[in-house]
Amino acid sequence: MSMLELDKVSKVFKSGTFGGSLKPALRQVSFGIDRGEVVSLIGESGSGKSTLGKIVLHLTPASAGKVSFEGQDVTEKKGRELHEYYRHVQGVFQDPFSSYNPLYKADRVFEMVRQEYFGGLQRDAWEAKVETVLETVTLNPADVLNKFPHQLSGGQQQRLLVARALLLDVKLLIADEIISMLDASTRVDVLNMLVSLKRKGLGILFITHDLSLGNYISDKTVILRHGAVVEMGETPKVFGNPQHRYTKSLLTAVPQLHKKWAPFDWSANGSAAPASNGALRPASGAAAPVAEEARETRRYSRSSLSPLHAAKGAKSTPSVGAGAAVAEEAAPGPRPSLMEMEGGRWHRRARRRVTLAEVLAESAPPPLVECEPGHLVAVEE
Amino acid sequence: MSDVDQAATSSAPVAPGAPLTGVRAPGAAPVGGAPLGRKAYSGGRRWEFLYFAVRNKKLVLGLGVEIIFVLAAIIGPYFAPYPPKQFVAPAFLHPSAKHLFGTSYFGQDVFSLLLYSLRNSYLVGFLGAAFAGVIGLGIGFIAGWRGGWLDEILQTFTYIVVMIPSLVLLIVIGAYLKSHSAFFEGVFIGVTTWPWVARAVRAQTFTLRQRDFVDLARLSGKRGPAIVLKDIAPNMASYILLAFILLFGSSMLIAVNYDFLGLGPTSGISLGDMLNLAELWSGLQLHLWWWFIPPGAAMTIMVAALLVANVGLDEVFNPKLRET
Amino acid sequence: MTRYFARKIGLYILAFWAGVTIDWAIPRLMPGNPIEAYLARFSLNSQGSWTALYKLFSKAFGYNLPLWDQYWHYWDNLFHGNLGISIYAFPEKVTTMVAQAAPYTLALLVPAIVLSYVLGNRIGAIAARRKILDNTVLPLGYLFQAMPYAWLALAAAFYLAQLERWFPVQGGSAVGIASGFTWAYIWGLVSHWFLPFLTVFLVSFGGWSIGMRNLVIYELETDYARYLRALGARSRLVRRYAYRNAVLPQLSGLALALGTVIGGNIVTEVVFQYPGLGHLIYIAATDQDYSLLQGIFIFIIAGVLVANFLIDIVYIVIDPRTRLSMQGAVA
Amino acid sequence: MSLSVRNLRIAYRTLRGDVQAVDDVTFSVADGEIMGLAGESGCGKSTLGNSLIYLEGRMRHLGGTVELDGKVLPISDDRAMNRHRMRDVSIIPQYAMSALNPTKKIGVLARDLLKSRGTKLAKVLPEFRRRVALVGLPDSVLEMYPFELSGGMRQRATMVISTLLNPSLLIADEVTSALDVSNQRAVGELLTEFRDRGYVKSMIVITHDLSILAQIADTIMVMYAGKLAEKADAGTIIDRPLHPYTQALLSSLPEVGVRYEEEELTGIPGRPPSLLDPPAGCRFRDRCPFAFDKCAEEPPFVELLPGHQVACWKAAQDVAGSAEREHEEAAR
Repeated sequence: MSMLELDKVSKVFKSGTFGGSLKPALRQVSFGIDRGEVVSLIGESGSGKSTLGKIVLHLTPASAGKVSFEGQDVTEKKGRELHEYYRHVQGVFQDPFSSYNPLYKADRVFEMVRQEYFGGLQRDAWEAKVETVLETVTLNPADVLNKFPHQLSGGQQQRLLVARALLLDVKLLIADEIISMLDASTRVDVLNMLVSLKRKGLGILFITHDLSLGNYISDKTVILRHGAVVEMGETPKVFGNPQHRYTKSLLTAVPQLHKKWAPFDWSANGSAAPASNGALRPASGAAAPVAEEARETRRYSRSSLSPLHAAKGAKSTPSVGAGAAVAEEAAPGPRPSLMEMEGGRWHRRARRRVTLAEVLAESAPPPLVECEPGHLVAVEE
Repeated sequence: MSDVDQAATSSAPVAPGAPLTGVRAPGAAPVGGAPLGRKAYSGGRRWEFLYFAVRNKKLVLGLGVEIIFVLAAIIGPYFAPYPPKQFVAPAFLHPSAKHLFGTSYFGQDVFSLLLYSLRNSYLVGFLGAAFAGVIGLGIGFIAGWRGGWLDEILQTFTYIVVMIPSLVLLIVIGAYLKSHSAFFEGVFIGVTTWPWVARAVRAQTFTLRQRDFVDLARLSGKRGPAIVLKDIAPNMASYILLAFILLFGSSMLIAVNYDFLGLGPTSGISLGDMLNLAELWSGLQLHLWWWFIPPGAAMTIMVAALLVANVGLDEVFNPKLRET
Repeated sequence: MTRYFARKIGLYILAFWAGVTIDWAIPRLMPGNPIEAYLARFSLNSQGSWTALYKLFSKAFGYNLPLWDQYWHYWDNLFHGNLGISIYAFPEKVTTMVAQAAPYTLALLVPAIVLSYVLGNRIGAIAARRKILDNTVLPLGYLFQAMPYAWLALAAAFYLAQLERWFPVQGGSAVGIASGFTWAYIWGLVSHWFLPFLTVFLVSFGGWSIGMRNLVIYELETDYARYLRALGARSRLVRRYAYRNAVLPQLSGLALALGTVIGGNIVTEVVFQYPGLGHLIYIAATDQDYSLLQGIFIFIIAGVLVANFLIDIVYIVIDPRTRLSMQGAVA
Repeated sequence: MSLSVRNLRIAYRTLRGDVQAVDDVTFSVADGEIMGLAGESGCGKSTLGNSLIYLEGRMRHLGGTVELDGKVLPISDDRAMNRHRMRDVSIIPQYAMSALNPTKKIGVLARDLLKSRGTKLAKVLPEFRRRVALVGLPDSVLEMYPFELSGGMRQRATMVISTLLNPSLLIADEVTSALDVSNQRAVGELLTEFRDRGYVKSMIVITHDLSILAQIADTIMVMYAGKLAEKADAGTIIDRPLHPYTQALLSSLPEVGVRYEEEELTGIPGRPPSLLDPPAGCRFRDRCPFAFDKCAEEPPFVELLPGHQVACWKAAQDVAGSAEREHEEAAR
């Protein structure tokens, strides 16, 4: 049993004026985080990764599934219990500017913690505590205290926010894209700071869209796509031996300094794509992401009850590879979706009568199979 | 409510349909000034505002004129040459040194009447603005913060209030009531003019709610009401100030309408009342222009000064409108 | 789109229901009893006849029934186009009186609203980029906007009608000229119409022009305008686009401003004794002609709703976002 | 020589004074070249890029000349510039996702813009459609409103519109920053494809992401605090950077495959100086591990090695030193 345990966590967003249409954002995501462990949650925009962070932080409710922390169910917590929960679980977000109320000085984020959790503490003791945490995040108190947020650099702002979390008896930190808005020159310092915290026993959920950052820092990696886990496991295994076509496509797209983009045929079977003539056709290169995006456009979204079906833009055969081959056998045949059953007129039905349970069942993710110890991959559709 | 409304509130700096139609209310520049957020953080903002405030001609002019009128309303009656409602001189006197604005049909000194009337107009304006402000802020905050079905209900309610023209409603109510007080008038204006404030506040609360600092406050164990008051409302302070000014001006104007129709304070004296009497007692036909021109002119200047000050303030808060 | 309209119409129905219910409830909630108030007009001396009449009228107006039944009857009558009988112009039907007055009001309001909106927007948009206009029209705009309708009406009536005698002071048509399709009659109508129209027009005009000016300035700063300029679009094109987008919030503003304009219109009609609904409702109020009062109230609310509906339709036509997002496509 | 910028100085007016965002910048971009312009936020790279096409209200041209294909670009004259915009020089702005008028169909917007430039849409329509397909947008996109497209699609539509008239120079400002990796790659490849197909002759790609430039740029120019720090071809900048700033920047980049256990990277301590009142001498001095007394003097931006320009005393010393050694060795 891990410290934080996610058990089939799903989230369905209502959209439309009457909340008429339901959109699954997270589909039965399960994994765990231990003390002193960094788990990176990697996904592109719209994959639901930030939603997952918010669910763990109890900022948005899950539609189904269970989040437990140290064996206790988190989803139902409120009032005092939630107050206690935040003593151990904290978050830092993407946009440091937005994390500070521009009207107040930056250290108000400390002050709020003091008011709520350390009301009885003497001033001196509190100040000593603040100094200690600032030291931990390698900030000089004189540089950051009593200043307005805009007087601090992005790196300082983010570190200050981590320090705020450390004031509490924090055991788990949700770091949601915390360095994507920082300049390259300060990014690594914040990453290294997280590493040193992890070494002291902090569990960290590192949410990012940047594979290199996730790779650098994490012990485990979870790859999320359209709200479902496509691949997860120990970081060296996932990055060293990616199994899922999607993971591979992501990896080949990462720009690297010393290696040019390897040709990758997005439309066909990823792993076996031969670098036929080396001349990459950007048109086809562009096609795959477009298919992904098409989901958001009018035409496609109308026919996509679940992104699962929209994602079928590219016809694909299951990936080769030892693990996935096994997976293919285990995979159930494709189930007809509501949309397909209804033919062209699905949306009427979807708008009127589809229930949460139906959407959840409909959007159930493909099962995960173990392709090597400590490395799970989703059966490809 | 509808996407139409949202498109409108989110895309432009205007709270459309402020009772003073089209006056630029405060708008998308909600959050502490610049809509683009980040840029607003550069520089010590409070001092910056003050710096621009004292240099803004419109603000200084508008505020200056308004202060003169407010002072006249407060201390004017102590210096008024004559008691307001009594016969102090023959009727129909032309303006002269003795009677600055002449005398009315009833031999009242129009200038004294005017000085006394300012108070009521300001009082009603203030009451109306205060009530509308409180209701609008309350409903806007609740709808924007809670969202969901409560939001739907409040929005529908807001919509209905918009649909019912308040003057017409007051005429109907007024017909049944024997007497009116300035207080009733102010409250009534307040309870019918809040919707546009509520809409704008709701839209802004909605936007601000999604800012990370709100999440951070929650993670610090703060509860909803505290977050709305300490984190969200202060970020709309400039907007709230501008909205209040607009409400103030529009309340005074609406009050003139009411008073003119004889629905104003029964006992009181107000600018609208002066117009009403002048109209009823053939001031027009008798060419007693000094009876009805001054009160309206005073009201026009009072409201215009507010509007000009409002524009000035807006320029102070929103760098985009500052003249370059 | 269907869903959008269904929702809108639902709102209209709700608003209409609320309006009618308020209309029904006011006399029943107010202190005192409308019949007592009514009977007070007859200055009856004997207690006996008073009681008899009280009973009679209670029955006639249905006040003796349980509230629920009264409410039901009210709707029933409404659906049968029966708004009761006027007391002030007994035994004229309220509907007839409303029907007689309504054209005057519409002739005043519709052109005033439409023209002030169109011209105000145009001028405001030009003022946004011409310093000279910005320094002349705008201050005037603020002034007009700050004017109480009643006062502007009085001033106009005094100066243009009373002193200069360019226009008649009061009424809706020339006295002593038989109604009909004659030049004299039509000229009478127009000349009586002009000043009240001017009053309502000017006040609204100020508001629209100022609003538009600020909106266009805002639009000219947006990303799409920057992009157009960066690619060397003619300034005419940039302005045209900015104007087009600025019209949208102005239009939703129009819907919200209707109530205010109607209020102003009532006051204006009273000043000019223009025989429209505003004047009629004023007479009804001062004469305590309750059924007339309530009839007009319902009619005005219905008018506001219709106007809103029209504005909604225009909005859908000019804003593709509503048009398409309402199809449920863009969540 | 396609673009040649000499001693360009651009100031940015702020409430607290003028910011010298581009300070005495001289460089050139050859025909067919994709030049990457890299640097941290606030280093002036966007201002530089924008100044070549459109000086916004708060930007001021203080001096220097810009020549494109041998003709001087009147960058400080907004009207005179119009003739060159879109035809000779064009831009995919940083805000490309919101650059399209929300209430106009994309085809209509293109038509109106082209009309401003004196061209009929019909003339370029077939080409327009071809390019729309090339960037992976559906043909119907011309009939669609921006809000019907996702951000990435809007950005691509902007790419196509901006390059419709085959400009000689295209400025691509942070076009990959807001994108996910797979879209980043697609857009990056589209940019090179645009060049390869001759839609644009040369290109300046502004970004803070050196690894993207490593993929698509021919040459890379690094800016620091309003000044040029280093320029050379992409391979040289990535593999053999001379400026300490470039070196530090590169060594702070985590790459896929690098894990903290194996190799702990380090960032650059400190912050860039304020451009309101920049310090004299080398602006990187305070953060530079190699700074020495000479650095109090401003280093010139000079060609130290063939095709490799650097503004750094230390680098100049090293290069001179190694040249001397080589010389000595040769002499021996």
